[in-house]
Amino acid sequence: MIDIKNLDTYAKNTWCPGCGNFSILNSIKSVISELSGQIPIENFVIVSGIGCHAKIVDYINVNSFYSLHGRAVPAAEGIKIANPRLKVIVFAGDGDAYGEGLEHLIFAAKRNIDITVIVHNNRVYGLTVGQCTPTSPLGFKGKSTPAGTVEIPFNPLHLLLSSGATFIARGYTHGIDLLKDIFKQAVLHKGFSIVDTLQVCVSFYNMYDYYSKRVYTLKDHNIYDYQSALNKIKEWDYNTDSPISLGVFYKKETATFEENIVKNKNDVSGQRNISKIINERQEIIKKILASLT
Amino acid sequence: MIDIKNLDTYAKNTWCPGCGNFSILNSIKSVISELSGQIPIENFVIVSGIGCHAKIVDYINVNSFYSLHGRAVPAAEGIKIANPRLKVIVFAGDGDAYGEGLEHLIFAAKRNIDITVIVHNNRVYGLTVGQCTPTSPLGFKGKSTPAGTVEIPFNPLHLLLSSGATFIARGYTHGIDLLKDIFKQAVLHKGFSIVDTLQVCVSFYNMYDYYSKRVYTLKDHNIYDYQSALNKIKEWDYNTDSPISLGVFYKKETATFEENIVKNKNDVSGQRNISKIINERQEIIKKILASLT
Amino acid sequence: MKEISILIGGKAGEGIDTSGTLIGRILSHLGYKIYIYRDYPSLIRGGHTYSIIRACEKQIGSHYNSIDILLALNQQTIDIHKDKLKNNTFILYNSDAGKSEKGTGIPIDKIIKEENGIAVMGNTCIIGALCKAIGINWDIAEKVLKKHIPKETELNLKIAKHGYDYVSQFINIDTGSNEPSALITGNEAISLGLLKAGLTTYMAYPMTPSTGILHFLAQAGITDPTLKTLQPESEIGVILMALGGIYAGERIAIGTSGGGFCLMVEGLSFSSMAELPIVIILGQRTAPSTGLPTYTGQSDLLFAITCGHGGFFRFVVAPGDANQAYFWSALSLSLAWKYQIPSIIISDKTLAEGAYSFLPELLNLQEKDIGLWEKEKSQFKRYLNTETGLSPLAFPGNKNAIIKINSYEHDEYGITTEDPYITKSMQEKRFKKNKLVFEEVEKHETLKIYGNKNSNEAILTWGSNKDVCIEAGEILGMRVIQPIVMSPFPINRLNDALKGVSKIICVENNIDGQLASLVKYYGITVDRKILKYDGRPFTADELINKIKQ
Amino acid sequence: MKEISILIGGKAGEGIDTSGTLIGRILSHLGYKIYIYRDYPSLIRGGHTYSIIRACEKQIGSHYNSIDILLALNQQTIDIHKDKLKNNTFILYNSDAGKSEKGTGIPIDKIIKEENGIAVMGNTCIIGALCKAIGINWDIAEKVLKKHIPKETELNLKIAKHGYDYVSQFINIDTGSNEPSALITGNEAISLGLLKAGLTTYMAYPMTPSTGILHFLAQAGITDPTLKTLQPESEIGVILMALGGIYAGERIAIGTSGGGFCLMVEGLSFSSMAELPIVIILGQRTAPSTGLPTYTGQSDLLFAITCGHGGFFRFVVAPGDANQAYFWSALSLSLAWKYQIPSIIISDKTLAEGAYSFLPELLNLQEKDIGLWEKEKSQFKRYLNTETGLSPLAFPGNKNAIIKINSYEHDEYGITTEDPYITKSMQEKRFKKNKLVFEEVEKHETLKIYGNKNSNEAILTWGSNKDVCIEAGEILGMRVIQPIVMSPFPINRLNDALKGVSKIICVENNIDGQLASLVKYYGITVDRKILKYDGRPFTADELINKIKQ
Ligand SMILES: Cc1ncc(C[n+]2csc(CCOP(=O)(O)OP(=O)(O)O)c2C)c(N)n1
Ligand SMILES: Cc1ncc(C[n+]2csc(CCOP(=O)(O)OP(=O)(O)O)c2C)c(N)n1
Ligand code: SF4
Ligand code: SF4
Ligand SMILES: [Mg+2]
Ligand SMILES: [Mg+2]
Repeated sequence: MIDIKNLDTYAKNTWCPGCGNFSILNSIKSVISELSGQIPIENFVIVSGIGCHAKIVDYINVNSFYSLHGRAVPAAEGIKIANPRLKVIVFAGDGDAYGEGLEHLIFAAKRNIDITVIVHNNRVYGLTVGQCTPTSPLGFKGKSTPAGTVEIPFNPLHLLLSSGATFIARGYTHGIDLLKDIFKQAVLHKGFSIVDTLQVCVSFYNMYDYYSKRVYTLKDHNIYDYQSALNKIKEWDYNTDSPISLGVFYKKETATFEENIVKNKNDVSGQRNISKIINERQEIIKKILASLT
Repeated sequence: MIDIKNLDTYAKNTWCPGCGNFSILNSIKSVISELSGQIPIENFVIVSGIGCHAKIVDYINVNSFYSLHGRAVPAAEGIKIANPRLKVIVFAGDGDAYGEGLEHLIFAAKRNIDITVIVHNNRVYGLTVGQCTPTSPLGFKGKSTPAGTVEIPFNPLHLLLSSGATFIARGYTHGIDLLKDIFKQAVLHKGFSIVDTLQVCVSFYNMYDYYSKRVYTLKDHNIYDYQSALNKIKEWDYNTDSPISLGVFYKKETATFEENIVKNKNDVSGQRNISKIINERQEIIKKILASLT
Repeated sequence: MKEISILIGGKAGEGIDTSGTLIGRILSHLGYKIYIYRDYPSLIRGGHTYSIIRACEKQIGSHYNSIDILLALNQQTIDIHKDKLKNNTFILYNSDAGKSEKGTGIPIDKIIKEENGIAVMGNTCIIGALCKAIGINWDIAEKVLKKHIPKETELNLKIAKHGYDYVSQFINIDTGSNEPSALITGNEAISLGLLKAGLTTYMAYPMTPSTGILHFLAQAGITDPTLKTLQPESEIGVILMALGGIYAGERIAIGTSGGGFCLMVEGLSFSSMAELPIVIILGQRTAPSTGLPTYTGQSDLLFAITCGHGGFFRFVVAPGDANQAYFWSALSLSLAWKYQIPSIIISDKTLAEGAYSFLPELLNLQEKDIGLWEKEKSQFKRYLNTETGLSPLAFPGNKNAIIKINSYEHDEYGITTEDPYITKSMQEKRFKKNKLVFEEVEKHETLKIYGNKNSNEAILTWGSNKDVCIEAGEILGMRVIQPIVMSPFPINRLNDALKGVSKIICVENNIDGQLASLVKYYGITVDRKILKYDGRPFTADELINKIKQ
Repeated sequence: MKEISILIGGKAGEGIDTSGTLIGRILSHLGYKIYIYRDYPSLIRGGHTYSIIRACEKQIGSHYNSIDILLALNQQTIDIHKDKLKNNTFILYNSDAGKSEKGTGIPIDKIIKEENGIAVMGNTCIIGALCKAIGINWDIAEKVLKKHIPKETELNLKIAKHGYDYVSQFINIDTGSNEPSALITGNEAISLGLLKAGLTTYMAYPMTPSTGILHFLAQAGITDPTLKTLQPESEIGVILMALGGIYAGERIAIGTSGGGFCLMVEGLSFSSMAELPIVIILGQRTAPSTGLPTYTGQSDLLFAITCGHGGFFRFVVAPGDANQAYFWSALSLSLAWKYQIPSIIISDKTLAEGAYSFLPELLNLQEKDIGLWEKEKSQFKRYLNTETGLSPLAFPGNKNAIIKINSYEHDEYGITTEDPYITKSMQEKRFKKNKLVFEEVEKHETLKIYGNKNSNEAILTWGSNKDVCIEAGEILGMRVIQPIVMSPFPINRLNDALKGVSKIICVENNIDGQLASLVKYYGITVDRKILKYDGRPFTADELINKIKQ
């Protein structure tokens, strides 16, 4: 097991004091540390988009892929397909994953590829200083909508449920034990897992009071039952006031994409003998050419 | 009212004989013809992506916008926002709208912008000669997946329901009266409407027998009830065998995006006096500059 | 004292940016021309951010590394900017947050507390102190602060006055001879130019350094009845929605930076094929990829000129300051519509977010030039192949026209074709516009010459580097040449401008010398390239030294 | 007869394409070198489609407008190709579906019925007839048809024989002197080159004319245990998944055409910043925008060389036939990995879907050149700034390395930086590769000279136009120059190749003369451009006439 302190890097943390991202960082570090007993630390890969959230990859000393805005998910899929032994965790923003890159997210869920996506859902574009996102409530006054938005947010968990995601949860950046527990379950889930994390952005959309009054932890909920999951997911629509449940909504166990794609479990990228492949290809090409003569 | 014959163009039709697209063409032509009594024909705009389906815009003699693969929906949104008086109908492919351009589709639904999207869902890439799409069933053997796909299709109607679409229907290219009726309702719906149309591709995925055995028309179904809509939508998952219901699943009446965006109903693009705007801007700019001095 | 450079620095999120602008406005009211350089990292709070406010008798757009006054809100500011101090640089600092051997400390935190203010008002305090130190009348400071601090105005004024009274005068700044003028950023200038030319919708997905345009126009839209702003789901959504709107007759511009621009290129190629007049603002920053998102760069020029499949024509302009940004943005929108072509306005972080004293040039835009279809003439054909290649315009909703737009090759009516003869003639139709636009823009100053026009040494530069090159050129007695239009390139003008020049030094903010490449294509070889690609613009002293080397 | 051109035409969906290939294979077994040009519209059934099969003693890659034999499966074919007939052109046609004054009619529909065949077997019938008409032994025809018609082989053979017996011999084709060789398309050659260099995954979203690579490799993957193919949700998905996979050590190429390539440009810029070796196949077609999707073009050259924000280096190669496509595709993948750079392979519809006689060149790929990290050396730094600029490679899962990839500017370890000094040195590190790769590829024939090497008139061309220019050059006694590598451009080689040349004619399939522009940048001005931009490649007779004019 890796000591959590060894997961730090020398990068200076540049999040605002009080930002919810710190909880996500601390939670995931302890999850990685705990899991490093059973999963070799070199098999962890963390992937991020671009935004405040994305800086997290600079702050954790494991393999990382700091991708493009909206594009963390396909990058993570590529990594997982190349080497299914890797444990791939994506950190995405709400602008990032639910806006610019929504399509990729839905397809990753559809494929049930075994990656974990943690969305830092602060319901605002943080790094570009405060515009509305797909989960900002109706009437949100951001810098690009000074008179308030006219769009109703969508419920990302509902969308992902209908896309085929096999693990769906919601976290909150206040209450780190629950967050850790959810992250751990998500990371250990075999298949596509998503944790929509209500992350408080103290600078542009401080919902601390709002959330703290409404959140509660799911209890006596059958996570294997689709309809119960749907009902619980629909309880809060990200727009109107209602109780906000935290925890795991849904879980299903089924074959993953990479299992079906990778032909030979021992043929994983990065451990291949390319020279050997090149040699063998000589024969293969000869055969193909013969068939085309 | 425009005679349906006047809706023809001189373009030579290049669909395969027997292609389901003909039914869509004929249905929509009669709908446009019928509606032209109440909606001026010059206010119709048809928009398409790229694919076999998309050729339809060449075959109907009304305003049209032959867009890019996957991008018909945002183009249609731009048209509607510019001039809310226009009746905008999108023809999209399943590769087009559910693959390359899925994100736009979900956002258009979320915004409840008043456009109609008719998806020619042949569950195959037709024009690029037969690859799998997001609605091809598991194991589909196309040219890019000769050993069969490993992805379960998603249910596009379920996705759109959870995105906020306010009119959801399914059509089938055999049985033109029903198709016409559905199209007409969709076009008249105030808000975002989608018609997933099971369109038979005789060349690459002929599902005629399969569908014809399973389809039935929705009856005694309360289209205003979300849960009933959901249940009916989930009846067939586009993968396993089950009855396939046709008709309108869901309808909801609520404010549309363009209503909220357009400030002045009489200030519609294309009928503006730009010289006047330019003149008025002189004053506006002066005021802004004074405030910045 | 007839010129002054002031640096104000502190933590991000402490209002350094606003304070810099306030100082600029005060000096503007004193009769100076202003330029402000802003430097901030990609984070929201903490980290070090600063502005350099330079005031001068003449119009300027560049700054020096060495400064006259340092306003330090924290210790970091004192430490980081040591290299910028001259012997006689005067330092004013918050003695509650830092220590300095030289200069005057002000117990800002204490003052704020005394006055019952909040932390961010430390800025107002130090501005007050600055005014006193350089000998500005309290009346002027009060007037400007009153106008530009809308919230807690009285309290702020009290704190400013407290700062004013706390320090003693150090130098005496003269009154300048200019009328006070607006102080605006390049982004604001672009916005105003577009508004002037009849923009009715602006769409963007936020991206530094162009986001300011979205914010500014969203704000302007609250009171302007003919202006909408939209923030779609992605840059692809942006350009496609825009093209749809343009088809329907809406005048639309869209803005982004390199990464977002990449995503728009497919739509750009479409706009050329479909002859839809789109205007794109490309705000450059340090690249490739995410690069240094809040720092400057000029590495997208060749990309902008050649991007998109199909080798099609587009108008590309790279203004160098707020005045040029205003003029050419207006013209870009106007030309796009007249010729039904895409226009690209290239800016960069230095221009986009730097602030300039602004006096708009007169602009006579001729709306009658737009080729609106007159129904009497004939049956409407969207792609009528006329002698000039320009087709008539009409918009859906027009009783007498059916308007068919197409991304495939098409006939005059807009129906798809694969016919070789039609293809050939349509390609030629679109290609002709290159020459037409070339002739049209020749009427304007597509290229500018500054500095010593008789020198046989020339600095060749573009975009926001224009002003720092003028500064260097004037001091070193060199000619300075700035092409503004990049496509169609004003090669004749450049050849004229180079008459008598025996040595060309090309100054750019990139590693590969993109303007040098562009002119090389036209047969002009530069003798030396001075390139900077660390995200920071040249300072005048730095550039002068480099040229002298 | 030592050379023959055969046109076979009919409706799309009737198997014209396959039949053309069968004819080519038969002639290949007769000892000829083959080239096949395919022409089809963007539709699935109906419409007119045809192939021209040219067989020749020498290696070829172009066709003539005039043909020796016309095989017409329907009336349209007889009507449309009138302009291609010579006095002695022999016509074989389906007399059940068309009428012709000249030639021999075959009641194909009747024959099919008699033999209990299905409509599509009409092709086999006319192929049989062709063999007889030009004097090919039934044995040869039978052998080839048996091998290449896997379904209903016996029935097809019967029908072919029926056709064979129905007609009488018209001319006598000689036996050629070449060993039968594989007949493959440019797409197949690219695929084989990539396989040869160790490709382990291919990803694409379908787009003409590159889709053939996806189909071919998907098929190959069924039996090749180390080859995966994937079809993600979009081109953006394609390039980002590919970059993820490459980071994890997978050798990946991706393929598309102009519109899809546009969508990949943001990822391309990322690949340069992150130093991830991606290989992209850009199959050109008539553009801008959707254009003529099944017709050819060469209008993406400048775009490929300059695209992406940041002005970064990439390797760009434009092979001219199947042999070059094989060789340079292999090398592209190899170089990408050795130098950790993006590589772009430009093809065009003519090359991609045309078929060529293929004899693979020997390729010695040195895997040891890939800079895999040896853990003994030091702590792993993904962006270690070495003297050459090349950093060591390691992949996640490696116990001794933490591998951090970053789209932001970063330090050696891969952590984000905004520091000006690090930024500068990292920009320089990446920029250096340009020179390194230039030196490396100099070892290979980056530019080829054909035709009369002593002529003072040169045809300058690129891509699939190479062969038609050789044809013209040989006939007109001119020098023919083909740069294959486009970036880094082999300017020294070109200068050498142009020694003694007083007139340069540039031949391209675009409207703006993109190779002419590229060489102009290097100081070479072409004297004349022969440009074609109607979607069709030059035929040899057409080009010769144009040059003579
Ligand atoms: C293609 C592209 N478009 C836009 C941007 C600019 N951009 C950087 S961060 C960001 C918003 C981030 O918002 P979100 O994903 O919610 O992350 P947060 O900062 O809130 O954590 C944007 C729009 C970009 N980097 N790339
Ligand atoms: C960006 C882009 N990628 C790929 C293509 C190539 N393409 C043209 S049509 C098509 C598939 C069409 O399938 P679908 O949308 O289902 O329409 P259908 O032909 O089945 O009606 C593709 C991939 C393109 N034109 N543009
Ligand atoms: S802006 Fe918001 S999300 Fe970003 S670091 Fe600050 S508090 Fe956190
Ligand atoms: S390929 Fe399929 S979808 Fe396309 S025209 Fe033919 S039958 Fe219709
Ligand atoms: Mg966010
Ligand atoms: Mg389809």
